[in-house]
Amino acid sequence: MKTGFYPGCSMKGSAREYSESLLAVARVLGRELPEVPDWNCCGATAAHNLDHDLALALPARILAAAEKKGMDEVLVPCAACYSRLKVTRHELLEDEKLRQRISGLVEADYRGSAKVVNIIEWLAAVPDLEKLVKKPFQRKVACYYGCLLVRPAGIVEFDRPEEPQSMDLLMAKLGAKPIDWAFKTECCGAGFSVSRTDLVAKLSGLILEDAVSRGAEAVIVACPMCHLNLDLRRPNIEKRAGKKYDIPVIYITQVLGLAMGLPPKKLGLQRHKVAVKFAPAESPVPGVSAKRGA
Amino acid sequence: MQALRSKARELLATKTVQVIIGYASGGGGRARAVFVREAAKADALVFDDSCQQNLAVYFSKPEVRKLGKAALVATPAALRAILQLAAENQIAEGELLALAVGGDDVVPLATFAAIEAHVAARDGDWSAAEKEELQKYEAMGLEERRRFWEEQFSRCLKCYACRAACPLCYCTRCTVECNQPQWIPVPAHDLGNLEWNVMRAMHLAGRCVDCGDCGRACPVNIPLHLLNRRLIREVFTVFGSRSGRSAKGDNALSTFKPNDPEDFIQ
Amino acid sequence: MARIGVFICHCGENISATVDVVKVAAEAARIPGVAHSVEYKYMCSDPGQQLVKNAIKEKNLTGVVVAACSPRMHEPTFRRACAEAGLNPFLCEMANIREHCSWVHEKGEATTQKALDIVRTLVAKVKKNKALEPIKVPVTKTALVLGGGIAGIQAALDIANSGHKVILVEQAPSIGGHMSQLSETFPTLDCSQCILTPRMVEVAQHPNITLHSYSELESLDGFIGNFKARIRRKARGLDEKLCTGCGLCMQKCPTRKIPSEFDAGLGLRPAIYVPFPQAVPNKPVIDREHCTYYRTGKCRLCEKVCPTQAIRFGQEDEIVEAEVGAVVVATGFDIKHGDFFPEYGYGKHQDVIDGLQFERLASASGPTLGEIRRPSDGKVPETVVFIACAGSRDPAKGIEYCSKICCMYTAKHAMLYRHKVHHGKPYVFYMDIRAGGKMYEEFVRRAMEEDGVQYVRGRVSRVYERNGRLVVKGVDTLLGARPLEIEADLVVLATAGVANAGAEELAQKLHVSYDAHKFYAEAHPKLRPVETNTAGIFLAGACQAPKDIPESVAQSTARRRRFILPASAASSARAPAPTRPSRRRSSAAATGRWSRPWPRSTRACARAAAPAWPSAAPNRSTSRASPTRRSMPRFWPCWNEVNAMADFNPKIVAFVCNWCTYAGADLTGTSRMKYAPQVSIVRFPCTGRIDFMLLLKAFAGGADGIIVSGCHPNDCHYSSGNFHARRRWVVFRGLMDFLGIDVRRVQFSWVSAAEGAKWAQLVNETTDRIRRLGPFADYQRLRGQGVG
Amino acid sequence: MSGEKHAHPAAEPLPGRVLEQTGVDVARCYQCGKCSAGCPLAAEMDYPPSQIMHLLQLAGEFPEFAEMALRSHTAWLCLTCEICYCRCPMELDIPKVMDALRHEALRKKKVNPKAKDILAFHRAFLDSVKHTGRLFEMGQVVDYKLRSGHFLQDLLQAPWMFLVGKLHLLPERVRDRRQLKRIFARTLKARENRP
Repeated sequence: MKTGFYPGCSMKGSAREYSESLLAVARVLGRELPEVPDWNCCGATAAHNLDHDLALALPARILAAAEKKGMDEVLVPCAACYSRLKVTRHELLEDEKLRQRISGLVEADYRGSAKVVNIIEWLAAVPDLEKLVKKPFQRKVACYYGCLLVRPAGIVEFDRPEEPQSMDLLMAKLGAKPIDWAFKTECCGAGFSVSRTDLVAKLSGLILEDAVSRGAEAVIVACPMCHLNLDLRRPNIEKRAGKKYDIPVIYITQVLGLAMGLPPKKLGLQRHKVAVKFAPAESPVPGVSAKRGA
Repeated sequence: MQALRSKARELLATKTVQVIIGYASGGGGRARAVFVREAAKADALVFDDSCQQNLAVYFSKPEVRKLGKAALVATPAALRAILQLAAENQIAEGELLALAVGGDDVVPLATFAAIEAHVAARDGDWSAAEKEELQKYEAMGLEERRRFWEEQFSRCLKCYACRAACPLCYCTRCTVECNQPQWIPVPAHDLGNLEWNVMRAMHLAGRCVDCGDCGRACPVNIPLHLLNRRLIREVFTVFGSRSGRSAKGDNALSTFKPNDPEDFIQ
Repeated sequence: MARIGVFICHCGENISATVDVVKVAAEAARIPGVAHSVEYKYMCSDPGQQLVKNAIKEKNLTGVVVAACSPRMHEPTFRRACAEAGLNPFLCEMANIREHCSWVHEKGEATTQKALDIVRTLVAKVKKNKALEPIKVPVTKTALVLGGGIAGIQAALDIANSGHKVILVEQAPSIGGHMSQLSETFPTLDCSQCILTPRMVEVAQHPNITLHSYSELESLDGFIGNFKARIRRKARGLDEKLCTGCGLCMQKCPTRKIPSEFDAGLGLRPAIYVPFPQAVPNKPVIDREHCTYYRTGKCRLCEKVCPTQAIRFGQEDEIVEAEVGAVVVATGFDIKHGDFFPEYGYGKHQDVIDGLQFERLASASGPTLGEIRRPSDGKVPETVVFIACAGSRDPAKGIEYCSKICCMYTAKHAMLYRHKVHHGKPYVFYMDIRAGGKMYEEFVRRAMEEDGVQYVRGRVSRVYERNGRLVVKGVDTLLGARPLEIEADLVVLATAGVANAGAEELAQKLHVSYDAHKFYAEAHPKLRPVETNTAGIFLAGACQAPKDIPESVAQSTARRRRFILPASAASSARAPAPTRPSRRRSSAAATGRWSRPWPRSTRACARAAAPAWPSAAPNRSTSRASPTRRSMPRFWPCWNEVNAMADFNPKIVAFVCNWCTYAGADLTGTSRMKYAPQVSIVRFPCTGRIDFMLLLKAFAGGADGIIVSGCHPNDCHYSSGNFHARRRWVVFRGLMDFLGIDVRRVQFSWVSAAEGAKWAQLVNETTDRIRRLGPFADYQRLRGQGVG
Repeated sequence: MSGEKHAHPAAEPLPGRVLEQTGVDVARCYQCGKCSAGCPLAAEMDYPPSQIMHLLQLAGEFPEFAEMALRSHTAWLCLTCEICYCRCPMELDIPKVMDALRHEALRKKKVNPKAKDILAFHRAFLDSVKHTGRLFEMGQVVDYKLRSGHFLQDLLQAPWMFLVGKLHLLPERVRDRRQLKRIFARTLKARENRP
């Protein structure tokens, strides 16, 4: 089984810590994660908003490259990229004519041999993960799946679209206490981070409010976009809500890294807008800027 | 072959079955059916490329049934015939043990589910030669084809060997024997021969398991299996079903879908 | 030797204006076997009928052909006349020379010849006809009623009150069904128990009713009038004869915390229990799964306290055999449970309940004694949201149909809630309000106008819990589809009505058919809605589709009438089936392995390829429609000369179904549309009955072209005959083509009884096409050797 | 009506084009409103999803409704969160319909003016991808600011992001950028230039 790694653009930039923590964890697990050769942007929301063929061609080029390299599966940690790649593979395998047309566009005969895997699937397949836990992450966590990990159910075929459980199970393995909450799969505002910050503030605010009101100490995410909206956009959220939220937003791989006893800095925790610190028993994670806002 | 014989011996010795229906060497390079009832005689069994007959045909015969539980040396077509007979409630679960053969191996299949799985795992399309044979006739013009069949049927003797060889022709009284009214004329002449062969093909439509024994059995070498094969393709392309794949369910022609195609209906 | 009488009618001038009736009568007299041939102005008049009767007696006729109008018009008239004259009525046939000849063709020799051909055809048929007698079936005058809900109770009482024995089988410990769980009933809001319990008691005490509660049907064999039923009486764990129903055992039973089925899981019951206090019979059963003694081998407390020593721990199931004449299936329905609605939190939040649970909350005998209190904390809900169509009309959840009863019971629930919690706020989310029924619309209006129930038009997207309340995310589509959120204390889902879990298994035991949702199928949705396709088995209540109480009761009573008709005679007279299924026994029949309700004596290959008589057919009298088995080769004019190409008039045989195309062709006649006269119509009960061999025989008989036509899909009188025919035609065409026969010579069509114009067009177009193709010389050359 | 359809295949009404592009038959929608009830942005939309579906149902006969759907703000507000599709009882892929509406609006230059910022962002995003093969966040944000005119927005975030290492000043590039240019030329560009 050869697994390729598709980081996507944000993991090279604004979500650098997601990539850092993933690779740190992979090293402990002894898994190699070679990047898909000469990968390009999946096109994200912008491509499918503006052009159907482009929205399929960009992911198809990535998948074709992985295929050519003999990769059996491609790990796509970003939920948004995951969705684009998964949808593309589904549509092209369903429609032979379309597959041929897009293959022509990307100048490769795309066959669909490489599977698209998200971070939860990938981690859930690791045997005896709980045995690697050195410092159980004993916190009440709100597992936030967002939209694109579980929907559309018929295409991603991962977990159930309402009340998914896979991330909660994974968190429980790491010693965390996942809470039962209502906003697991509600939308955070996704691609409007920049263009409609007002809407992001509203939608993400509702998510934080529900998590906080049910006693969560951290929100766990598996998507750079969700992280951007819930963490980097925290000032906008607080401004709109007229109240402060201290709850940190942590990538699933960062929690795993912490549970494995990796140093926080290696996991990129210092790069968060909202300090990853827990009251009262635990001291702030060292190396994290305590200053808020900017 | 040794695997087959030792399995047969074991089955008879342990009284798992009372009879093995298999092939024996029949002289002249041909195989014949044999009914082995004693472990000591299991060495009579052979299996090689000459063993083509669909032995499932014997299972519909009451005198064979009387012998007790049987194990059947089964080619893929015979397995399909068993499933089709089961779907038509002619064989009950547990009445028959199929010994699937192929190469040197013998796989005992005790349940319909096992036979289904075995058949499904080896199911495939027709060979290129088989496709070509059908295409050859389809490529003919209508008139040419009519003349071809007229010539073929003119040789028909109404011996009904095709019927006797067919595992699915198990009715105790065939329409062709009804004379109130006389559906098919008794003497062998062009009209009656055509009617008989049309009727045989139609009554097997959606049921034929494509063993080809009808054509092999014909003493005057009419390629009868082509008629069945043409209808197998029709049933598969139009209704999407293939007989002999499942021990349950209806034949293509004893069921329907409300949205079956009807573009030919005015 | 046949002595056939032919009677040609002028029908005033309707026939004689275009057909030379005198010539037809003269020619008909020369047909072999015709002993008498006359024409008369009005054959259907009294003097005309008298002509027929006299001739039968004077000429000692063995058969009669009346050449006049459509058999759909006067066949009964002339058959009655024949019977009065002592001739078996099934030896009389109508030659339709009006609708199918004189009205649709121009005056001329061809038309007269066609009339003569039609007469010849029918003479040939009558010669082969057999005197048929109504089939007498000795009848066991006992009915088996399966299911003791309101439908089954009503059916049992109705049949029992008309003097027949009834065996009532109910699988639960008590009869009563879902109706006994209801609090009040729409649209009258009268107490369900008050109406139902007297009927339940009546069942228990009725001298004609034998009640087997806590019992199931094991098997059913036989046929109408003569069924043999085996009933499994499950072991109650006590001797019913000794038990007085005092209830001491239930009071003392130490295992008390079992969710009560009757209270839809909201209340608790002991391990030895009656489902509810008014149970009939009022004898408890031991729930072996939960009983301490069965689980651990210790306890037997009930045995110790029982004053009559009725407890029998070792009791085993008992099989009772019974002979019955008819079966009424009234096994009812269920509502959809489980976590099929995760977005509504159904099955997760205790305060998201279904309709039956709300009934128990509202019922005075329920777990809250009729107070509306929510299950989680017993609080009286201030706001209740009712969600209609929770699962119904929802293909994504697998149910596309409307469950029919929910609109009404949801209105009732909202009303009951308001009546009990005056300050409460009820909301109903709905898609459409379906309140068709006497006083139904008024009832819903009352809920809105008098009881202040807020109706919001839109579906709810999600329900989730927040701070002990339920947030309902809905929408009002009437206000620009604005989303709206309601914080509720209780959410009631009108979950879809579905078939019982055991419906499929029972259907297979009974050999009745069912639809994709496992609801039982009626013989005909409009004309025979209470019968199944298996004679003698009837349907009542919601096992057929979700139904409300009035409908179930009305249907049950209707069932009684269907039952009493055959049951009141010593034997039931059934119309003779002219095409008797073959008595020949195939190996399949001999080994008795037909597991499905296929005609038991039909041969296997015929089952696949020959037309299956639609299963309802043996109940019908259609003696005309029987050419296949008995007298096939002479059913249409047998043309002896092959036409020369020059003035080629193609011979076309039309095989049509009796119910649609034959009637459609009649309509062509009554509308006086004209078409080519070369077509000869042969009538069948159904296209499903038209064997491919008949088409070959028609060609062999000299036909140049063939029309096969019947009812449009879904219109089949026998439900699916034409669907089966369609598949055979596909295969037949494939084979014809492969044999080098031009498939354009056989035209298939659907012509309904209303499509007179289409029929004319079909005949004309087909005639033109065949004319272009020329005579079917190739086939007719074969025929030289072969007409048998 | 049908005669016209055959005479001018280009004049196929909007519902037909939507069906062709997405496989979604809008006639199946029975207006239950569940999509609007669950849509996170229904309250911001001019026509919530169920109304868009209804506009499309009538658009074949009433061109003004087709116009309303094409010029709607809704199409651009749709986040493709898929919750409507996930819960639709008729299993209609509404997000796909929204995609089709956006493409149509772009081609016919009927983009709702309120969607200016969203469109500017998308274009800036794809421009970045077109030139470098990957998203260059810094470049894209600058591009977006130029296109939208929101110069001051987020100005204070940038230095912080730079400090924590989230912003790069130079783009990452795909090696085979010519191929990407070809893909863009044959898809987005070709489409936008089509009448």
